[in-house]
Amino acid sequence: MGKSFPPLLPPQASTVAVEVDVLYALLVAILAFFTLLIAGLFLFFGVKYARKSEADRPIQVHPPMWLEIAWSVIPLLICVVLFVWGVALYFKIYTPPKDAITIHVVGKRWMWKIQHMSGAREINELHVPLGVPVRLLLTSEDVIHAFSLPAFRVKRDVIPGTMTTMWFNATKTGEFHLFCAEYCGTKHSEMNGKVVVMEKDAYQRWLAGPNAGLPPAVQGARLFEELNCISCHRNGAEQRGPVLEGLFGKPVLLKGGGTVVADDTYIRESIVNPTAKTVNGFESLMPVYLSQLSEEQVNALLAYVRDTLGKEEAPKASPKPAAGLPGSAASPKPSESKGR
Amino acid sequence: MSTPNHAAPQYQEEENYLTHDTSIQSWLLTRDHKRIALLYLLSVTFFFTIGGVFATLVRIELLTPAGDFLSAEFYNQAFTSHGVMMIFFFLIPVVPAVLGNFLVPLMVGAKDLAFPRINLLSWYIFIVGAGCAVFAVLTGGLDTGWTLYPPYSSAYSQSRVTWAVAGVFIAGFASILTGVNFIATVHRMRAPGLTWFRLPLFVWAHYATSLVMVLGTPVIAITMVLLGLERVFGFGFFDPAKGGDPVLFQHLFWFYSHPAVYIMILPAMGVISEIISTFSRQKLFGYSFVAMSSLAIAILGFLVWGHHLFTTSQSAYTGILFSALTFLVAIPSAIKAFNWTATLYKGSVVWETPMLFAFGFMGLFLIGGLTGLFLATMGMDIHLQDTYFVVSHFHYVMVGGGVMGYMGGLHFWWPKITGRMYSQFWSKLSAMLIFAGFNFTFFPQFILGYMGMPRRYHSYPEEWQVLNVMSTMGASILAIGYILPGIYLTHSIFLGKKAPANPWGATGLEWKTSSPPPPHNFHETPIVTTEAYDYQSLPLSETPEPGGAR
Amino acid sequence: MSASASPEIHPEPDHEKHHGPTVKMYFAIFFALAILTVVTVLAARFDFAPMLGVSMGGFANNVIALSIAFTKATLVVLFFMHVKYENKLVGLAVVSSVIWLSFLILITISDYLTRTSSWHLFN
Amino acid sequence: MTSLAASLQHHFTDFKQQKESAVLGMWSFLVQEVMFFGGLFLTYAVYRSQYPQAFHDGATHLDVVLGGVNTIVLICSSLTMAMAVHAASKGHRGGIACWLLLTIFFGSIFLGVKVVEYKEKWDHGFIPGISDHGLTVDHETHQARPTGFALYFALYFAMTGLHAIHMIIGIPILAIIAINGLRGRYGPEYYTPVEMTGLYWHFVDIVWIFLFPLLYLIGAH
Ligand code: HEA
Ligand code: HEA
Ligand code: HEC
Ligand code: CUA
Ligand SMILES: [Cu+2]
Repeated sequence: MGKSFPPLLPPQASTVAVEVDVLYALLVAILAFFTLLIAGLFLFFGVKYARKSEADRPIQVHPPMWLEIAWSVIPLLICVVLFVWGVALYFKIYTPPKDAITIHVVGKRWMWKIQHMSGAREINELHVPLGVPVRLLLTSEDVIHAFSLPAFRVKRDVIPGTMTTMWFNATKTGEFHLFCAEYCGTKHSEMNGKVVVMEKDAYQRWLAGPNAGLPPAVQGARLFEELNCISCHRNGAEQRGPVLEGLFGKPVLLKGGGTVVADDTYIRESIVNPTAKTVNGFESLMPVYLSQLSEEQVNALLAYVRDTLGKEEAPKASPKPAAGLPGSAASPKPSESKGR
Repeated sequence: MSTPNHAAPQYQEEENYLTHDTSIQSWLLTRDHKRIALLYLLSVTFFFTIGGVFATLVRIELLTPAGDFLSAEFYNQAFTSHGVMMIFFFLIPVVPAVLGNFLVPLMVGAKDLAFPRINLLSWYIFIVGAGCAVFAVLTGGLDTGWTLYPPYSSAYSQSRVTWAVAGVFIAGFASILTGVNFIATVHRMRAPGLTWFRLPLFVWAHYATSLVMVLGTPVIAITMVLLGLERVFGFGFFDPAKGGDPVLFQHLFWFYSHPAVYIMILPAMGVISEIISTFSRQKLFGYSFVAMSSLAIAILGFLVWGHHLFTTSQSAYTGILFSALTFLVAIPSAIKAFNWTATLYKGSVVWETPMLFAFGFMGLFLIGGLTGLFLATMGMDIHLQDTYFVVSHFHYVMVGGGVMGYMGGLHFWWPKITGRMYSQFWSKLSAMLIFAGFNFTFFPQFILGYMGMPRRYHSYPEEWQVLNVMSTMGASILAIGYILPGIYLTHSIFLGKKAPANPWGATGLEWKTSSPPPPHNFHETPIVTTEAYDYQSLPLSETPEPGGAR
Repeated sequence: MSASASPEIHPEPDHEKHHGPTVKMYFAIFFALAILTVVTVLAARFDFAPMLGVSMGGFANNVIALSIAFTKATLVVLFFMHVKYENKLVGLAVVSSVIWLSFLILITISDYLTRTSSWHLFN
Repeated sequence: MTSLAASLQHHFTDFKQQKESAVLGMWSFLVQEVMFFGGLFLTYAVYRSQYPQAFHDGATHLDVVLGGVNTIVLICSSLTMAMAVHAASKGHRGGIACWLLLTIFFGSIFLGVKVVEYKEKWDHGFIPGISDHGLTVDHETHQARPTGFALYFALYFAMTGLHAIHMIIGIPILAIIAINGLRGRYGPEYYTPVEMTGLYWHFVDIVWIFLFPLLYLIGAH
């Protein structure tokens, strides 16, 4: 791109980009229509009824009710349309499909540390396959950042102490901007890089290339032993913690009432901050790992619990109710699924 | 020219509030709302200049993609200081504390605000708060962004956050006291016969604003207390390591700061209502709709703060609620815009300087408000949040709406405040320069924003240079537009033509007394028998001729 | 209500005093407040869990404690602070402060209680 | 009554207007106070809903008896305050001063008890940022405190501290009003300052009425 006059839209490189742009076009049309209408009328009346002489008297017009109603209701209707459309698009942009592949992203002043499930790592670059939905799990080691990919029209704040998610499905190969969009200190504007969209096989080759490393789930399995998690989460008579096999994605009954789904955010929280939510039928004995684990280690444990243990069957003869719910095939509480 | 001879008795040689005592103490210990308004005018102009200088630095830095003019640290301090000065110490107080202070008692026909001493106290509080903030900004700087988000502000920033937090906390009480004063004055001090629905819309707007000030400002005050405790003693409210949630700060912050944007725009809207009806010599179209829409904005404005949190960890369901309510709060603004325009219909329009500013307000606020709808649309905001699109949106509403309204009001009531007329030519030129320069500065930023340029960026990719250069060029025009009034208005104080009591032939009570008004506003308490903007029954001789009263 | 009615029109102050608060009433309110304080302490010591289950039991304690606190506050506002005898505007101020406080708390809490990032798991 | 006539400020037409303005202004100010404390109540509500266990644990370290006694003490001070206003409305000079002195007395007892309580928290290391060794580990059992425990005490000090500051501001005002009352500045026609101070004092009492169950009683069973 030279220094010629820039285009008006960023590249459309994801499945949602076009949809966002269509809505944008509608909004621009509304903007243009009302601005021209009102500013135009203002000028028109201003000129047409400009005072010509001192004797020029205004003619008092009494506002007709229908007019007041019309110009309240018409904007309201427009707003309803925008609102519904906006909400639908929001859920679309933020709801990852089930078959999405997962990539871990850790924000730290001032870099993005990215790890693929194959173990490949990179910094300030994100390689992704074309046409495959990609889900990013975002955590921060220090302050709030935001992971922004304008070409994909997606962005999400990266907040310390919790895990946020976003996803996209790239439709164009090439390199696109990656920015940190939430102010995070001195080098906020240098906390950027690029996202590289590659054909699937090129991506596979890249994964195996020089950036390759130990898969986080394997790393997590090691940590699980080193940190002695297994002492409490191993199937056996003296087990003190709940069974983690088959836990991922299942509803968990909590002490004091309430259910949560064991998603990434919940499992992450269970590891770093176990006293926040206690599984029903258990004491909160688990040590607080909050300040002892780096975000990468937490991600490794998470990958292990999610991808390795999560795919295993819960053992039949577990001493305490597995994952908190008897017969954990039970569907989530209706009130929670209704929101969709 | 025909001086309106029976407009108000000519108290030419009589004492007015400026001349009756000129000692320094008489200014610093004054309880006269008109003098306090002038104290505010001077201080607020000073802070605007500081903010403007920082804006200039920001725009110069952004001329080139590389971060070469300022260091990254200093750039961050520059936009933060710009935002803090402009919002907390310029735009929030400017219309209420200057024009409102001067005019609300005059418009309701009272001798003063209900609590004159508290009014003076509020100015001192404001100065102490502003002093803390200026101290923070000028020594060691402040680099958190005006939004002061933790954990950056609480645990990471090396700058003078605590001072700035103290400044915002203290200045908040100035705002609260002003609000309390207006509420009591509007309820209890109206002249005989001045019923609610005879009040000028300026008063309605200030009443609505006062409600926001009293109900909202304390929340920012306590938020600053929590942030201060967090930063100084590590209380941990927003510290994830202690189980705190940084997003809670954002809730608390925006619970005030969204309503605060209506503190900035509502009074300006009140100004616009006065100007439009005066210069088209019509009762404002749909008076009661415009009055009620101010209240509606004030109330609904409290329920939408979460639209700043769409991309955080805020629940999507709560987001839906916030989005819906945000659209709802746009409706009263729409009602105002349509009624203002309709007021001109079959009117008798004179394009004096204030009217030019009013037109500028209409054009720019519309664009600002309508781009607010882009941001309120949840799916759209994901892409736009924290980009230059937002920066552009809020400059359109705040500078294009708020500052334009203020400039219009200042030019409208300048003859009343100082007793002098200013230059017709230069003021019109300034209005047009501001309008043109403004669009030139900020329109390119919408495009930049949609292209994805994040805000608070010291350096940026090369392909965005063209638009940034345009923006900086526009900003220089804008700066000239703002410096001009400083010159010709100052000039007018000393050398301007003496203003008659009612130079524009307007109807409000403030025009029934001399220019400048006597110390106690009215020689006898006015009695009101007509509705506001009753131009039909105004004698013809009070109608200004085209070209004004000079 | 609108200000500066001509000075002659004084609403007779005696008229107000007839319905105004009396010393007896002040002491009655005082005792009511003291008793409610004792009641709230006792209620808090009572464990509803065996009757209502763990979660509802804790909930019941909260509801009782807050209802008593609201009752006490209402008594103070109405009688000690004379809102019962003031004009409606003051009452409006009191009510609106409660409403605005609930805006702040209820909407924000609704966020915390409905946060989830896993809609896709419900599909 | 010459002194009373001087109490009518020039910009009001009569005492009624002056008084009504003051009442409305004071109530607007109290609304402001409600929202000010409201931010704290919100923070409390959020973290209590997140960490119920930790809040329960935290509350067991408060002394319900001291808190309860203080509640009663504050209610007494509210009663005496109401009596002072009543005395003013009847024009009893001595009554105003006596009741106000009693109010100051109860207020001081309250603050004294608070000092005792704070001292104890200091010894246990429950003061964030100042003496906080007890906030991370339980020294008796050497167990780590649950997440949110520190937030409970942060809130305890922020809430009771701000409440105490309001009382500390109130007491000198009460003293000034008492002296003015003795000097005969107030009478049945004009006792607005007494009334306004009363409103403030009652408001501070109301804040405590909520703080007491929220902070002290959640660990009671
Ligand atoms: C004076 C200040 C002011 C005003 C009045 C407004 C008014 C509005 N604002 Fe704005 N806003 C700000 C100042 C202001 N804003 C600031 C400072 C920020 C950023 C802060 C920061 O992050 O630093 C911001 C950010 C901001 C965001 C968050 C963006 C983000 O960070 O992602 C949103 C989202 O909803 C928003 C929406 C709106 C809406 C819907 C209105 C509405 O009230 C506008 C209503 C007006 C109209 C709609 C125009 C008139 C009507 C018509 C012409 C009729 C036709 C109408 C319809 C079809 C409905 N604003
Ligand atoms: C009332 C509010 C207000 C006003 C009036 C302005 C006015 C202006 N603003 Fe600002 N702005 C904000 C509120 C405001 N701004 C806020 C809240 C932010 C966000 C901060 C943050 O992110 O934390 C922001 C951020 C902001 C940015 C984004 C920075 C970034 O994100 O990196 C930019 C960039 O162009 C900018 C530009 C300008 C310009 C060119 C003006 C012009 O209109 C100013 C023109 C005025 C003058 C130039 C002064 C007049 C001149 C004199 C009095 C003489 C002395 C001056 C000279 C000799 C040059 N502003
Ligand atoms: C001292 C014993 C102990 C150790 C060591 C321990 N846990 Fe736990 N864990 C528990 C108990 C007890 C629970 C259930 C109570 C709760 O939720 O706090 C639990 C809950 C969990 C859960 C949530 C399970 C569910 O069903 O919802 C996860 C995930 C988990 N632990 C992972 C880990 C990991 C990873 C480690 C090592 C880094 C670990 N645990 C170490 C005792 C332990
Ligand atoms: Cu990281 Cu900005
Ligand atoms: Cu907003």
